[in-house]
Amino acid sequence: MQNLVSFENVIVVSGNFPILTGLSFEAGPGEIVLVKGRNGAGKTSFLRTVAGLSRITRGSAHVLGVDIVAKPGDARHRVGLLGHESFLYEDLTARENILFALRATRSDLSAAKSAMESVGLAGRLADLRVGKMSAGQRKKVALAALLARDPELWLLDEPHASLDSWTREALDDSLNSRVSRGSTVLLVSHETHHGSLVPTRVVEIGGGRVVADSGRVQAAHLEQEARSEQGSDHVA
Amino acid sequence: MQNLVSFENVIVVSGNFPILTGLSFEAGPGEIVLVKGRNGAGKTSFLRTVAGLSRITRGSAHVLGVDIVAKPGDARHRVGLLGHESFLYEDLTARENILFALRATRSDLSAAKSAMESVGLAGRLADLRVGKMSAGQRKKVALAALLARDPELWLLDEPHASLDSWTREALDDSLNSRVSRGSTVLLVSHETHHGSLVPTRVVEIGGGRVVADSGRVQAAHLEQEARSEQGSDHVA
Amino acid sequence: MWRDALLIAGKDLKVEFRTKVMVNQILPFAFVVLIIFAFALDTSPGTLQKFAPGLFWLAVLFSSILSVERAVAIEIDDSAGDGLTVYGVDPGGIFLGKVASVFVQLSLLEVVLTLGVVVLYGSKTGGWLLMIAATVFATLGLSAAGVTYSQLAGGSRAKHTLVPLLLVPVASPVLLAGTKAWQDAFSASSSLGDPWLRLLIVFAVVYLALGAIFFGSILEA
Amino acid sequence: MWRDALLIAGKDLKVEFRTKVMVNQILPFAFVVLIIFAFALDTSPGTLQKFAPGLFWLAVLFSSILSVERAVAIEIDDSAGDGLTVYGVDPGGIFLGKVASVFVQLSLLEVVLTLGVVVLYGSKTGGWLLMIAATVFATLGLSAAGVTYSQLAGGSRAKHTLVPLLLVPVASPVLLAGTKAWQDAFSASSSLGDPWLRLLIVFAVVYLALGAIFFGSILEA
Amino acid sequence: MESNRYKWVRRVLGVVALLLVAATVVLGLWVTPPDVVQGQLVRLIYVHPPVAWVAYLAYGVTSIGSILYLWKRTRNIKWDLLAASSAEVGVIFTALTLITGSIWGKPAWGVWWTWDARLTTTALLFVLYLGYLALRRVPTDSHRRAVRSGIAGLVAFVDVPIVHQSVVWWRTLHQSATVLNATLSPKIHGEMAMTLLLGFISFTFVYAWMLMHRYQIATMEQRALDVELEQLIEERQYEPEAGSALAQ
Ligand code: HEM
Ligand SMILES: Nc1ncnc2c1ncn2[C@@H]1O[C@H](COP(=O)(O)OP(=O)(O)OP(=O)(O)O)[C@@H](O)[C@H]1O
Ligand SMILES: Nc1ncnc2c1ncn2[C@@H]1O[C@H](COP(=O)(O)OP(=O)(O)OP(=O)(O)O)[C@@H](O)[C@H]1O
Ligand SMILES: [Mg+2]
Ligand SMILES: [Mg+2]
Repeated sequence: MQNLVSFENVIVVSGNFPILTGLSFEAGPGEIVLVKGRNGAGKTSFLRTVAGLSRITRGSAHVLGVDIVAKPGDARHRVGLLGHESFLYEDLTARENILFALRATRSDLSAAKSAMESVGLAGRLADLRVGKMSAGQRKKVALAALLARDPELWLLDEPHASLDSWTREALDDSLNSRVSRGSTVLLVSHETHHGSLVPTRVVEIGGGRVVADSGRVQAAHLEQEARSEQGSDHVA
Repeated sequence: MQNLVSFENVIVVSGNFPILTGLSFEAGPGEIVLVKGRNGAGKTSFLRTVAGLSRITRGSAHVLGVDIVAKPGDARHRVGLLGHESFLYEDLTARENILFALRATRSDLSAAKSAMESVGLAGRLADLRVGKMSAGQRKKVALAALLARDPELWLLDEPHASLDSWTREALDDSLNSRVSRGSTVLLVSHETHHGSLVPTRVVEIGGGRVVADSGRVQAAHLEQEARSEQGSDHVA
Repeated sequence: MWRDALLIAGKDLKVEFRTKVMVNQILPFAFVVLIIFAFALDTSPGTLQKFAPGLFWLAVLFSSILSVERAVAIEIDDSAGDGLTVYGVDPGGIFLGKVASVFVQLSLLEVVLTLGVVVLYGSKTGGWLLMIAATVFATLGLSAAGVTYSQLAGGSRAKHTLVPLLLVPVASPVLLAGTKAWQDAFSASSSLGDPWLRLLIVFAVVYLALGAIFFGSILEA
Repeated sequence: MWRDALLIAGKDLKVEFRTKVMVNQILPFAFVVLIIFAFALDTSPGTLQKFAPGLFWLAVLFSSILSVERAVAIEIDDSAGDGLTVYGVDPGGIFLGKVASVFVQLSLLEVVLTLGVVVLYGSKTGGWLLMIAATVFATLGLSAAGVTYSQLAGGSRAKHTLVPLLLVPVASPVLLAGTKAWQDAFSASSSLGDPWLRLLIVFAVVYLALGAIFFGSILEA
Repeated sequence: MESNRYKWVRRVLGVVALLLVAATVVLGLWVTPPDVVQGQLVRLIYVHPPVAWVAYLAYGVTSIGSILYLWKRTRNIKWDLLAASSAEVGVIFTALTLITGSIWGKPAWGVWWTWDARLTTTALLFVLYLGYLALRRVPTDSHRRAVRSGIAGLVAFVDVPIVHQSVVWWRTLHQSATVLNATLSPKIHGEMAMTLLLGFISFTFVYAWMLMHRYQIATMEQRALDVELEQLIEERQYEPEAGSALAQ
């Protein structure tokens, strides 16, 4: 089966600074790839490039079979990005924001309700303007929009940050079920514990390129490893 | 010894919504209080109120011996807040931002250098405009400013989010040494593991007030507890 | 494209309906501008009456800057504009949607402001057909040029102050032609064959086309 | 307070020096405004010459809105203004620092713009003492009122468009008195005892005092 | 590295421009006669229209550069640099047009400035390209800057034909087309026409020389940026913190 993401020697430049410096990476369906790396390594830049938000200066890049160098727009609506920002309109309510995202991607509107409930956006919160929400609540709205859209490729930049443990679990469960149906997740995280969302592979980014790749491994093995070196940076 | 923070039945209202609903809390010197709670519980609002950023509608509140209802400004420069935002000027460099913070709080400028180094802000990064930095790098700048100021009371709202594990450790070490010299830390975090920064007390906030308080306990005990109930929301 | 345009226009109008920035802030601002013109110029009725068309279009121009900046600001908070790109919304649709929303709001403003000019400056009116046609096309042109230029300046941190600098010279033909068309409308010889009206139509069409074509490149870049 | 004021003014001017928003964007904008006034009004030399003082002050007023919004925007990105509060910077100092920075920038603008009015509108000059005194106090008043009002609007999300609405009416006395003082300066009877100059001084002093006293409450609230 | 030929072309161009301007000055100041009506003032005609035309030329080059960059097939950062360099020179020549016009206007019309259509549209031309340059100064990467300023540059050019036609469309105070008119038959004659032509040619050479200089600097800056970029890519790839543990 074809790769969902396939980057070859991708260079991305922002204001004459190379934020990606020849990054090569491939991922197939059903993977949960944990993307690690020091601050400023280029993780966020990598995800934004996959989502088609950064112009590729050199190299070749395919996402969901589309050549995103030539046609940056064609894969976008099938990709879901949760970045440091959440792409929400402050003056619209949670529900309105989610419905807008669904309409903009021509997705099924009926998925909104259950997605909202699954992250605990119900009652007062559902009709509260996003501008008034707490950090975690905003994140929930962005997540609910993603869950309702159900993209084939999930790009998650520290999705757990500022979520409470209840929502973390709900998110992990949802993701696990999507992955088992063939979706792929690229997960950037600095945390050493990821609850029930167990990566099938760990990739390390440094200086704007992939510097290490564990390859696809047994979940159990990875988890054990992670556990044994709590708090340390390194995947032995 | 007098309490560093002492809130009694504090009510804070924002846009006719009560974000704190009668919160009572006390903390003495040398404590590391882990503040937990669901999203939207009021943790951020609590820290901002302690820092003097929110107007107290009812109740009494003292910070570092100052009545902040009557004189909200008098304790501020001895308190350090790291919130979801980092209070930085995008067009100034890391160094300029830190020096500005030190000048504004009338602190010793010579502390800047070592603080920056301790979180890894050296070389290129030190003179990069903050607007161009990655999420984690910005956070480092904000942290360096705090470390250089060395306030008596540290209010940290998810300080670890988006920091890499190397910086997490550096931060934890710095905090531990400050606490051992008598500073107090209020730490909001959703993560279940905090590396070497071991809370001496866990407080849970719900619905805008304190709903559970472990009291000051042995570090070892707490840590064990945290470990045994990974992923759960509640303080037993 | 048209579907996306509707979606964007609907959202922007909903945000406006909720925040009432146009009604509560820009509209009163336009009025204040009318009043301070009277301060800065002569307050004798003759002067103001004579210059009423020009002052009207000046007030509209300044208000349109605010309105257009607001339309862009909605997308800048929390990087919502990036969101549109990620969702794969058609850039032409975004452009047309924003233009439609700005157009509707400015039209509202102009109706009220016309009353203002009549009452405050004792301006004449008349030649309604020409007046309305000129106003519609002038507004369309202003909205299209405004959205295009504010997006051109948009990416930058310092965008805010760049918009007026870029937009005002470009929009000055609208100011001039709008003023002249109104003057013609109020005169005896008002007719839809007015050359200034033709200029306004050309301007609107050119900017609509330009925006629809180039908006994608601006967003991509 | 004075130390804090220096600190803030220094920082703001450093940011301006780095981003050059005033020099590259607001200053050319002011020129464009001079030009479009000519579009909107009569282009016969008599008219413009006659109204030159008023149009000068109108252009300054519009530019001051941009300048003041910029001064506040610096503090809004990443909640830097909250930072100032947390650092315990004296609110009076913040106020005076911001006013100083805006004052310096506007003064620069006015020097260039005066040249513009002289060349473009064929404005007379003269009565330099009165002219300069009036300009300095008018600018001081504008800056003080501007910083106060933009901070008043500051907390709100929709602040952007609220600033012009709040500021322009408040600043209209400056517009009027500045215009009249310049007219007096150009006339034969120019003297520092000009009543309009007195009004400008009162305005500046009142707003400086008001700002220094109430800025704290505005920030606290 | 700057090729030798390019350097020589530029030097020769500079020398020729200098000689031509000198010739224009000599012809304009001493050889040609004063005008019956305007007297010595007429000598400004050898400077003022040529600098205006050269400004048009400069903006024309800017537009061509912008189009070539915006069109994907010919996209190359060189076109953008050319456009920008030419716009900078164009702004200088527009300023010269305004200045010489004003100097001429004071004695001829009794005012430095008047709201004549030609003057107004020329002033607009000036600020339009000032805006273009301001837009370019906004820090972003070169592609984004090229696209955005390219569009702005193209739109601004629309004002050039308007400036030229302004004397026809609106009855104005300003001289109507004496030389560059529809029939291309100059209404002035003999040595005056020759000198004017010479003025035009010499300022065109000055423009070409300035453009080459500016463009040279721009490409050198760009090349330095490219070199720096390659270096940064190298450096960043081996950032100290990039050291991987996974690979060990
Ligand atoms: C600030 C004031 C002035 C400006 C901005 C200005 C601008 C221009 C421009 C842009 C052109 C080129 C027009 C074209 O061929 O398309 C031009 C040409 C010319 N200008 Fe001026 N001008 C000014 C004042 C004057 C004055 C005071 C005179 C003489 C009384 C004058 C005489 C001419 C003449 C003779 C031409 C050549 C016209 C032709 O042959 O096409 N200009 N001016
Ligand atoms: N104007 C308002 N109207 C309604 N609700 C409001 C308003 N302002 C704030 N709130 C609510 O107040 C609470 C603020 O909580 P706060 O930001 O302190 O939460 P938190 O505990 O820090 O949450 P998180 O873990 O998500 O950061 C949220 O529940 C928010 O929805
Ligand atoms: N214009 C620029 N000049 C210099 N450096 C830049 C510029 N733009 C981006 N950078 C650098 O590029 C890198 C961007 O990294 P990115 O945001 O992808 O990091 P990240 O891996 O997501 O980090 P974090 O873990 O902190 O979120 C940072 O090191 C930043 O300093
Ligand atoms: Mg990141
Ligand atoms: Mg919070």
